[in-house]
Amino acid sequence: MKLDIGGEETFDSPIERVWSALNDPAVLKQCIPGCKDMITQGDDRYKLVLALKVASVGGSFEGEISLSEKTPPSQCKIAVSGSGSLGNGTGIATFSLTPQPAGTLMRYGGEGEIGGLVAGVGQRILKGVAKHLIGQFFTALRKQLAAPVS
Amino acid sequence: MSETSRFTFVSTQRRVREDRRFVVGKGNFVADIDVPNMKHVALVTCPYPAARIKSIDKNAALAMAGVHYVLDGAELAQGTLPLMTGLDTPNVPRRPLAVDIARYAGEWVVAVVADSRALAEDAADAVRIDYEKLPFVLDAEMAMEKDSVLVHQAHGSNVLLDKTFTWGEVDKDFAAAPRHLKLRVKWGRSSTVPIETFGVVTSWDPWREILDVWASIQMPRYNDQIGSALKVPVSSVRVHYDVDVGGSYGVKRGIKHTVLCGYLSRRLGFPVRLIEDRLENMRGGDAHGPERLFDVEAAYGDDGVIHSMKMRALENVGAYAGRSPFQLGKPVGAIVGPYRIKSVQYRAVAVVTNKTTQEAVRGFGQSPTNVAIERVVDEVANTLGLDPMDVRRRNLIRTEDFPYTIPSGTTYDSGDYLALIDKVLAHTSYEELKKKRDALRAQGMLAGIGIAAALEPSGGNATFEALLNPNVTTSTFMDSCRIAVDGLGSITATMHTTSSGQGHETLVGTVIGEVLGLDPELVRVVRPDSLNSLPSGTPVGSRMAIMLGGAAFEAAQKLKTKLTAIGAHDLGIPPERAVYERGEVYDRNAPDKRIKWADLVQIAHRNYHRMPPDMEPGLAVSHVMQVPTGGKLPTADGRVQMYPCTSFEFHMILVTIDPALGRPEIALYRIGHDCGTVINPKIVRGMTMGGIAHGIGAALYEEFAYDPEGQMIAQSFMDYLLPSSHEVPPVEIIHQVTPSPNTVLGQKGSGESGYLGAPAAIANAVNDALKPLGISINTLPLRASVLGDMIAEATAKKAS
Amino acid sequence: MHVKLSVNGQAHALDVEPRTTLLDTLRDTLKLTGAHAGCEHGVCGACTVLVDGVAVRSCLMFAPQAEGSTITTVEGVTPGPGELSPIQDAFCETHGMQCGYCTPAMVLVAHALLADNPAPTREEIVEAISGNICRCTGYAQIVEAIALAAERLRGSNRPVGA
Amino acid sequence: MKAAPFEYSRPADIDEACALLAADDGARVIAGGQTLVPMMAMRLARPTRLIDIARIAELSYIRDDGDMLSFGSGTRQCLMERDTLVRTRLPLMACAIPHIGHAATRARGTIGGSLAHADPAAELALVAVTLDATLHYKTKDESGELPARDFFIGPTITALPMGACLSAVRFPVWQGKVGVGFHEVNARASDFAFASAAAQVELADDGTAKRIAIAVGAIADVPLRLDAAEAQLTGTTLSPEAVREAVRAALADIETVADLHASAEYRRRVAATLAARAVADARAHALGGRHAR
Repeated sequence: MKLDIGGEETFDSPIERVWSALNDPAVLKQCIPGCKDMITQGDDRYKLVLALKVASVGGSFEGEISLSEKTPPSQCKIAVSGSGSLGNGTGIATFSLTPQPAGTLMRYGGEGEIGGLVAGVGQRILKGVAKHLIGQFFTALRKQLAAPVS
Repeated sequence: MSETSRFTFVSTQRRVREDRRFVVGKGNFVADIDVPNMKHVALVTCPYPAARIKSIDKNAALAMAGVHYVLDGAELAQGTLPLMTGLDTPNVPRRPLAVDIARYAGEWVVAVVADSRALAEDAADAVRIDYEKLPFVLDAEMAMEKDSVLVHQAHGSNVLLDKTFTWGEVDKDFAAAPRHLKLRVKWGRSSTVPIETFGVVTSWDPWREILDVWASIQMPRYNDQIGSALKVPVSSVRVHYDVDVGGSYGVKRGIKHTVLCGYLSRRLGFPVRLIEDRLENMRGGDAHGPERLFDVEAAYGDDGVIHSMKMRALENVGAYAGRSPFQLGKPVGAIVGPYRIKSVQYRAVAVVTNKTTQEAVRGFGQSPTNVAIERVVDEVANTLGLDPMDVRRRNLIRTEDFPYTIPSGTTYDSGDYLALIDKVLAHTSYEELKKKRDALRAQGMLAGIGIAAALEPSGGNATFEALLNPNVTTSTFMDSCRIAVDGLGSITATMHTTSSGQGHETLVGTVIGEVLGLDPELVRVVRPDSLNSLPSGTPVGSRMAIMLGGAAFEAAQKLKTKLTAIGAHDLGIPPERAVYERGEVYDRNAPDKRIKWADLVQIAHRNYHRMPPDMEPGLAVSHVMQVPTGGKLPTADGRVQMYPCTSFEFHMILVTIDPALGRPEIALYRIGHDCGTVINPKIVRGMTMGGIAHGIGAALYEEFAYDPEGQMIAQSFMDYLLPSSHEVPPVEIIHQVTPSPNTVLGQKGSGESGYLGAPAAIANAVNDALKPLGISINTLPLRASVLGDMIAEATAKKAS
Repeated sequence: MHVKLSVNGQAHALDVEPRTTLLDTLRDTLKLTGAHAGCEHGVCGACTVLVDGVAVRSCLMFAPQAEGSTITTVEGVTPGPGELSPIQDAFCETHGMQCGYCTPAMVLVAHALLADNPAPTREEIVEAISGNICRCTGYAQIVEAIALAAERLRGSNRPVGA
Repeated sequence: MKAAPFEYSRPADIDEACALLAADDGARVIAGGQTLVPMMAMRLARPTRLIDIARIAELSYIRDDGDMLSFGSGTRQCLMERDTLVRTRLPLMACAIPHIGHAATRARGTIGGSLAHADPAAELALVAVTLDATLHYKTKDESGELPARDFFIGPTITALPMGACLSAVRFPVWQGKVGVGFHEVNARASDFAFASAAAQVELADDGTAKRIAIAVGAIADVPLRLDAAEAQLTGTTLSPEAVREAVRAALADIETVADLHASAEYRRRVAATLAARAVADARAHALGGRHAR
């Protein structure tokens, strides 16, 4: 099934800080729900190992994440794909950052697709769960941004 | 049933002998078969609607304790031949495991063998397959387009079959008719979905060179197909027919499962078992049913008389074709339904798409076709402002018209459609029903009456094969029965196929008992294995009452004749003077001169000197039955006698819909049913009720729905909705018996009854309910949400 | 792991993996094959058995969860070799089945219902079997079987299950 | 469909259960298992350990606490279904329970299990939100409670902290002229609802609504209270037009979900209808009628 991904998030941090966080594999690893490992494969390309868990539902995934079409510090495209015991998924989203008086506004939009087992038996709740996972990502990102720069 | 007096046992309310073992849980289902040292198979399926298999990493799975083997499609293809298909489509090969390319989400790619099913599933999880996603097509009309993605590149097109038949002067009749209408009807992809999934156990004995097969099967020529695909003589395949099948209604055809297991057990040297789990069954069991798009045109007069019809039926068969495209062929034998339509043009199109493969479903394409026909009849009435009941009366074939030959060449055997309709209406007044409907409407409910008249062609032959594939020359389709009386006089009859709930043992016992005038309970009925069997089909095509019943009848007649001859000889009278009655033979002229059963048996078994000269000793007879009226191939213009018998059913129902919710509820259900002589009333009633329930499912709830990305999203019973006891209303059946002249007892088929008219009646009722809003729907299943949205929109439009 | 089960009045001490369902334990370990797997996700009801007298889906219970409970399967309500309970006999009388796959579960549901409610209405019977899918019969003859059994049991003074 | 391997523990009390939960972050509590086991069978859920709380006696009770009715989290739905206290003091729950699955699943399913799985269509979750139930939990180190409105976060997602086990659920009992209404629509009687609605009202002596709670389920990620409608209708006579208007307005901006069985628009529209019907039933019930199931 297809998922529309899109929304707006605001951050207290300045645009450069948000930009660098989003381009930092160490930060991404902390923010991507269930991310166990992120192994660099090339420029802005990483292998992902996920152990995803939402309430009782969970499974392991292997996949890839890549960043492209970068226009620092405001625009970038993120592509994620993975497959595992629960099924498979891909997602491509573009985000743009705009400086705000008290931080940064992020607009993002794109499309995801989920197939395999969860699509076959769990469509009823899949969108809600996906939304929650995206929310988790931003919650974690905020936490990372709030942490002192290492 | 006024005809019962003709019979002693037939048509009487007798118990069904199979039931005793089922109520105590002692059925012999395939999952109950326990073969020593048996291992278990689980499957790895493709998650994408189309994908190239780039690599398969089996190492992690093979390294697990208790795992014996991981089989891929390439190896299996080396060792086996492709599965049999019906059409000549050599570039659309079908195999148990995908080779190079997987063509639907859920297709089997790898089979894992382990000590237990749980371990096999653990190992299946550990198999890593690298795929390259490929473009796919799901929609049948899109698949027909020239620039469509191809499901099978080598075939060059997605069209497997596109054949147009013209029977009669269609153009002339259309030109002459003052009125025409066009209608598009969609039948959603559903199936029979038995509660028992498909299962198979195979065991190869290399010293005897025999493959033993126990399967939950309902498949003609099953052993032939196993032998062919595994490249062993069919005499090396021993299919055990004494396996109880937990429901089938057409779909239990697991040939791919069997070839897979047969290969594995030969390769590995131990028995293997594959019992589909529900997910495997739903997505990759290749047991989906028709998904059909009808475009129908009718030419008719101001009086509602339909003169001619054009129908295009477009079938989305899924990724591979077994026999499923033939489901476009069977309806040719009843293409005008119960109506006197003079001419017909029929275009049958089958396309492949990236969906799960289909199998035969109850009615073999007839029920969807009946929806199309019956919707057209209702629309004819609508356009003329006539009552649909009146329009039917004007078009129905009359009893004096029988035998009646329809434009496509089949002769309907017998019927009295109007009489049965009158019986139903005498039971439940149509005028009262209309008043009830109108009263509900006055209270703000949507309410509609649905009527449907439908035929059940029965006694199945395979003529549709030759009709759709001229290279097929199959013209016979047999069933057999053997009767042996042992040395102490007990009777044992054999039947030579599995059974899936139709009560065949009871059928055989009843018919033999009737002919021999002996209590049917005295007749033991067994099912030997395929190596001990006479040629037989299976309970497909609503044929067993006619074919197995016929074979049992004829075999019993042979036995009776032999007993009479023995008796006459022993009594020293000419055979024509001897009378057989209830196991004894007496002299017509001196009824006290009689010889008893035990003595007849004694003579046949041990006193050859008292036998008529040259007569075989013993009391063993058999009969191989050919389909009555069968045996001819189609003419050049595609006319052919299809099934020998046509049962008739007339449904009249009342449906209510709360306009705010859109959920249809069946408030009243009446059916008139005529399947000729009823052999066992309890069985026929059950079949009809079950068929109606199945029809309710297809009309309202059941669909193997796909999302636009090619995922089948009704894989569990939480999304594929089978009717429960709440969804099936009380049904009253009004019986009529119009015997068939083509069968031994006047019987016709009833295995598909109810199902053939229920969806049409429901579709008509829902449309009648929607009529005051000026809207209509011709897409099944009729989901509450879709109806609710339509009703809301129409209501808003009306208000504004 | 070690699990003690009481099935049809007999105590069993078994060694099973915790993940083994009660259904698989009954079928594979105890060879009580009257309970059937239909969907294995708790919808079809073919696996129904009685746990402490109440109809329960045995596919939705792992064997260790059943420890200490009294389990009754269709084999346990069958009076003896070749004998039928009044409920089983009523199913035969009305032909409340076809393929027989859902039948043992239906019989058990009927036993539980009639033990609780000796004179159920049609609606109560329909409700009681609504969790058990039968694909063959359209339910009419099953409902009739249970009503017939109830009627006969009321007239016989015989306790349900005897 | 065989579950992935796991370990099994049957703790004697909730403290032991919490200790076991804390020791293994792959562990899950199982009570009736009617939601969890199907997920395990499909291998959507793969807990490393099941902690079976079904036999913990201290978790199975229905207790009258005066202005509250308290349930142990492990109380089975079939016991609630037959309980006189539930029928007399929480008639809304009594209306809702027969809609949960089938008798055979209610025989095993528990109140805590249903709530913890947070299915957006779950009847008990809807009742908990309607009545402002409080969910009590324990972890290895602490006890806590969450109001139902904060407990449900998304489909299958709750605010329950890691390692927590629900211990009790407490429902306020309304006094006075109280009436309830519960409606749901689904394809088949026992399926997950497309939309559901619950209402409870307390009428003043003059027949106006002194207090009213309305909530809808199955249409969004969590059960939703229709606060705006409640505010609007309090103090009124609950005329059908006013109720219809109020619930429709309250649902207008809610993002509803769509699936194979029901469109988002259908859910919004039908939820409004059901909510209005539930309020009408509640009013009639409070005026002395029987509550409809």
